[in-house]
Amino acid sequence: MPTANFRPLDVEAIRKDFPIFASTPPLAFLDSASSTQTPHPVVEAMDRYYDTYRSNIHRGIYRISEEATEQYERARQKVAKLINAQRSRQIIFTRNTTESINLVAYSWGSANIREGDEIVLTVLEHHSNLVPWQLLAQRTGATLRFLEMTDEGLLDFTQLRDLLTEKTKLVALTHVSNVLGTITPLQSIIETAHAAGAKVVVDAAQSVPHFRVDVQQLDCDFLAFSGHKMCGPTGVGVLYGKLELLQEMPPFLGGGSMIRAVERDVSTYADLPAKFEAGTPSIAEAIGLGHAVDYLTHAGLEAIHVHEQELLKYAHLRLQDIEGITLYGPAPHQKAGVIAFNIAGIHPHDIAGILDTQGVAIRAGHHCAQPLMHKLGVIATARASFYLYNTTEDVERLCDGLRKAQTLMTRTKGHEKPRRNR
Amino acid sequence: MPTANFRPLDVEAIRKDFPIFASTPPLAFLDSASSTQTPHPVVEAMDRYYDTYRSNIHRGIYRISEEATEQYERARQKVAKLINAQRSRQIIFTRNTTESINLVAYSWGSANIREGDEIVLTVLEHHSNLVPWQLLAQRTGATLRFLEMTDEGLLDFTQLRDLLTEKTKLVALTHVSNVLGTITPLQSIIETAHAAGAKVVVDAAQSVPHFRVDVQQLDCDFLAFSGHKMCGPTGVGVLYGKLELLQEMPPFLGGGSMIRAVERDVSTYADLPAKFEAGTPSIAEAIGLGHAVDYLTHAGLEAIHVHEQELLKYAHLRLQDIEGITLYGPAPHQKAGVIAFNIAGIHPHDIAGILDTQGVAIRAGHHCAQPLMHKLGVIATARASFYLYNTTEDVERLCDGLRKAQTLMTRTKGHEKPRRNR
Amino acid sequence: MNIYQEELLDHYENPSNYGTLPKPDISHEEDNPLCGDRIRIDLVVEDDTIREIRFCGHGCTISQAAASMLTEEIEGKTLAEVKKLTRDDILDMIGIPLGPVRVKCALLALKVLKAGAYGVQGWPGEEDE
Amino acid sequence: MNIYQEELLDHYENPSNYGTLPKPDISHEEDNPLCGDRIRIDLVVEDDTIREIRFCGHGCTISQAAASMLTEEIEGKTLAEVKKLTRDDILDMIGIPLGPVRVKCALLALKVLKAGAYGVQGWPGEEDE
Ligand SMILES: Cc1ncc(COP(=O)(O)O)c(C=O)c1O
Ligand SMILES: Cc1ncc(COP(=O)(O)O)c(C=O)c1O
Repeated sequence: MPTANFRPLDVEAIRKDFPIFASTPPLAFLDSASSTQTPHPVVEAMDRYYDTYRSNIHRGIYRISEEATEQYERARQKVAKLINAQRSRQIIFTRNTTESINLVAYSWGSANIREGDEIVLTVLEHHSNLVPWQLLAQRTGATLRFLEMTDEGLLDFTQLRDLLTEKTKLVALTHVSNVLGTITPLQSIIETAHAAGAKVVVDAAQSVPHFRVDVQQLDCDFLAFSGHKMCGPTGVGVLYGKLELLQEMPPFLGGGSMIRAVERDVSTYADLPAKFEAGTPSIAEAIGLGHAVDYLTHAGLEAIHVHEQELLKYAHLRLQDIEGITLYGPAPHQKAGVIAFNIAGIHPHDIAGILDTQGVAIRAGHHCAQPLMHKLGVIATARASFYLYNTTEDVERLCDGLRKAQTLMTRTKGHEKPRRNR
Repeated sequence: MPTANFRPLDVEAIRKDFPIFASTPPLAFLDSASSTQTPHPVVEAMDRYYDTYRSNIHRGIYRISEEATEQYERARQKVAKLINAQRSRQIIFTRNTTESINLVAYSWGSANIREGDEIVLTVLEHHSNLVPWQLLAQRTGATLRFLEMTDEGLLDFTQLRDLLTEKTKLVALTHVSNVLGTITPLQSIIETAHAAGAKVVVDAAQSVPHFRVDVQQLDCDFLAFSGHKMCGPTGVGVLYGKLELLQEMPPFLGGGSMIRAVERDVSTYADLPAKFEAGTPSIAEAIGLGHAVDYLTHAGLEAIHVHEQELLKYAHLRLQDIEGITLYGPAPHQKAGVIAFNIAGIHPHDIAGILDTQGVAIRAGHHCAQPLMHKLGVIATARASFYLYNTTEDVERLCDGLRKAQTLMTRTKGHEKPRRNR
Repeated sequence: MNIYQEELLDHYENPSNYGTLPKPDISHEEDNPLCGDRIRIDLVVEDDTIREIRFCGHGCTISQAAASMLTEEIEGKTLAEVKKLTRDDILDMIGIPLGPVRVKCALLALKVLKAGAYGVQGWPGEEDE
Repeated sequence: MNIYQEELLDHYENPSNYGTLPKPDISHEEDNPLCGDRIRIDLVVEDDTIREIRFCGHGCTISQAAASMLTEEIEGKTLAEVKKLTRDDILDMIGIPLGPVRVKCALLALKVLKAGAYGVQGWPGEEDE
């Protein structure tokens, strides 16, 4: 319950900023963990760019280009402030979390990882925080090791000290599991990893959008997230890094804007953040992301977190009533607003398909987390996830839809048709 | 003069699609080679995505996600058709030309370039088609060699055969110089390179937006361009590649969507184009680009080319009257709608700054082509460039502005102030 | 119209030709990387004609029902005929409109069958669009 | 207001302290990667105080005039005072509003001076915003 000194969300007012909820009945959109809706002020800010100061940044000596440059850099400042980065040049704009992590794997990884080194991951990781390290390991001869989870879906922190050896150069882990919702004990893990001499990359795709993340307090070395999961547009993501690390790292993508001087055979590279932003960046998208940060900050990240927690508790309660349901992951207070589940005898695809006919949008599949699926012993799950615009009404419609699916899919039980049996 | 069977541009009507030209006097926007304006139908298509079917693609089993997937894939088909690619899966969506070229340099390059190999570039290249190859050469021990240009700013085609040896694995060159406007003799170069056993990467950032490019006719191996230079949004670019090459290439970025199956230590990769589109792509932007292709196709690429040629000839004529002006590059009929120039005694930055006060937007600087600047023996130039929405009126205003700059900057000639002289 | 119509559910719950063959001439298996649905098809082929067929696997209603329908369709057909089957033939069998994700589910069995019929090496790959 | 006002043009056309010093205690040179403007500053320093100063280079009105103004400003100042100069001090000297690209031109001389005064290694780098 909200007791701290913040304004609770005015969900009714918020929903008016999202045209997609204007239909009757409104879409029950429960797939924000995949990509969120985008509020009107964000779309409007991008339209303003396209309609009134459309131009490239950084090199234009005319008014609209200067305006574009200023708005683009202002977005960087807003993002820096959101996660409490010391300097805005520690914010690199990428396409998405995936590119941010690959940037670290290619640039920092190639310069720092050698044959025999070890990289510690967790069983919770999204493919985007796993495959880049597999590729790096293949390029360098390093080895991947995995932190397991307990039966409740929490990371098995006790194992960590055993996993960390003098060979460990890097720990890469998610802040919030996109399947189980598990909030990982990042602070302790980072301290332990640093004590062992390892750097830490945080996949914050599911945390930065939902509660306050402070990179200075966490003391993480790198942190990655996506604009499209936090009310921003598609096409823009963020990499935060510690200043010394980013400064020392070799470039990743080569091209315009990331250079200081280019000779035919060799170039010197620009200062941060330009060094890592080769070519024309996602200008409209970064500006949009800046406005998404404004939007979330105005609503209040504390209020958003509390709202999601309430929905989560409510949903856990209501879903437990559904016959044959299995809920995966820890108890509500240990997780963020994501619920993975299965219903006995119904394939998750069919659950999602039937819910769709009821105007309820959820995800079904492996959620880009196949190692976790193996661990859970399933091939796929259904998943509902919440954001600031969701209501208990959405939860009710989810539950109604699930009951409907059960009725539909079990309607012929016992009417086996021998013609098909051989 | 337009004689072929196409409708000439209705520039008046076209300009109405660009809100930025609605002011009086309208902005004389002469920097489309850097980034073009974006017409209303493109912005509207993206707004429609954000307002009515905002969701992630490929894995959503609900209506709006299916709609997003369909629109995203339809954009791919439109782009494939525009450049006459055999299959739409040969179209990879990236952020921009720069990322497209880096993708080839990392993926194809790492698999195919060895120590001692040679990569042939030209002196015309934009940094985005130079620095990625420098980085590849540094990683592999390959060597870069350069095709020079003649005094008129044309590629010295006679040198090519000498440059191509059995060591040459790759020729990477631009289709149109972003500084001189030079249209390179791509067809002959590709034939010659292929005869020597080299693959060819084409930087088509300045060609695809302005005239019809046919990848099957050219027979190029890879071709890269940017959405933001062709009436599309920022944040999306294209890589085209031959099917066998793309299929054989190892992945570049690792993450969600580009996998077939992920184990803890090793993954198998998805079919094209997904293999090269890790993570959530630029969905709105690709959809916007699809509509930009519609827009350009509807206006007619032949008509656009003829219109730009007319402006170019007109501008050459009028600019030659300006005292002390130097125009760089070949004659109008050998180039695309780009004019680089300098005016004796005025730094290009100052030219651009003064033109800005007159509502004329041009670029000044090295245009991300420092080797070419060295070759021309200058540090920077001014540059005006044209697109379908420009008029002879814009050219007039450019010329008036240049005369104004001359008056301003030479007003104190002969009033030396000894106080400052030491 | 509800996508979970009788016909599909019938095939899902009581699939035709479900199982494996002890000595198949052709056996191929694939999964849909987007969702993990998996199908294996075993064929006994004589004189280029499909004499026996079985499929097994797991997945949603659409992928499993499509596999069941497909096996019914092709029993007794020649491999040449199988190679001519198109995506539209399958979608016609399913008989209800599907979004792009579920289309992939529907086509999984055809993909497996074709890769098997051509031999995975010689298979020309999925048609574009 | 026109950005090419008298004061700036004066400094551009007749720069103060233009040239090089034969035996500088500090000499540093940098360019603006965005446009190729280049400035070198030579200093003779005694008792931590700037006794002589010269700059040379090439570039637009703004970068060259800013360098000229800056050299006038700091002659006779201590290195400690130089280290305290901020971006706003320069923009005040220029006295007219500049967009972000031209701000980089304006600040090039200060950047060169500071990197020289701190020693390039010890230089804390450009301030954020
Ligand atoms: C010839 C050429 N190549 C490459 C690029 C780089 O394009 P982008 O910045 O969109 O990656 C440009 C754009 O300036 C260009 O003109
Ligand atoms: C935990 C986590 N990491 C990484 C990603 C990848 O994000 P993106 O697709 O934006 O690169 C996601 C999104 O699905 C995620 O949930």
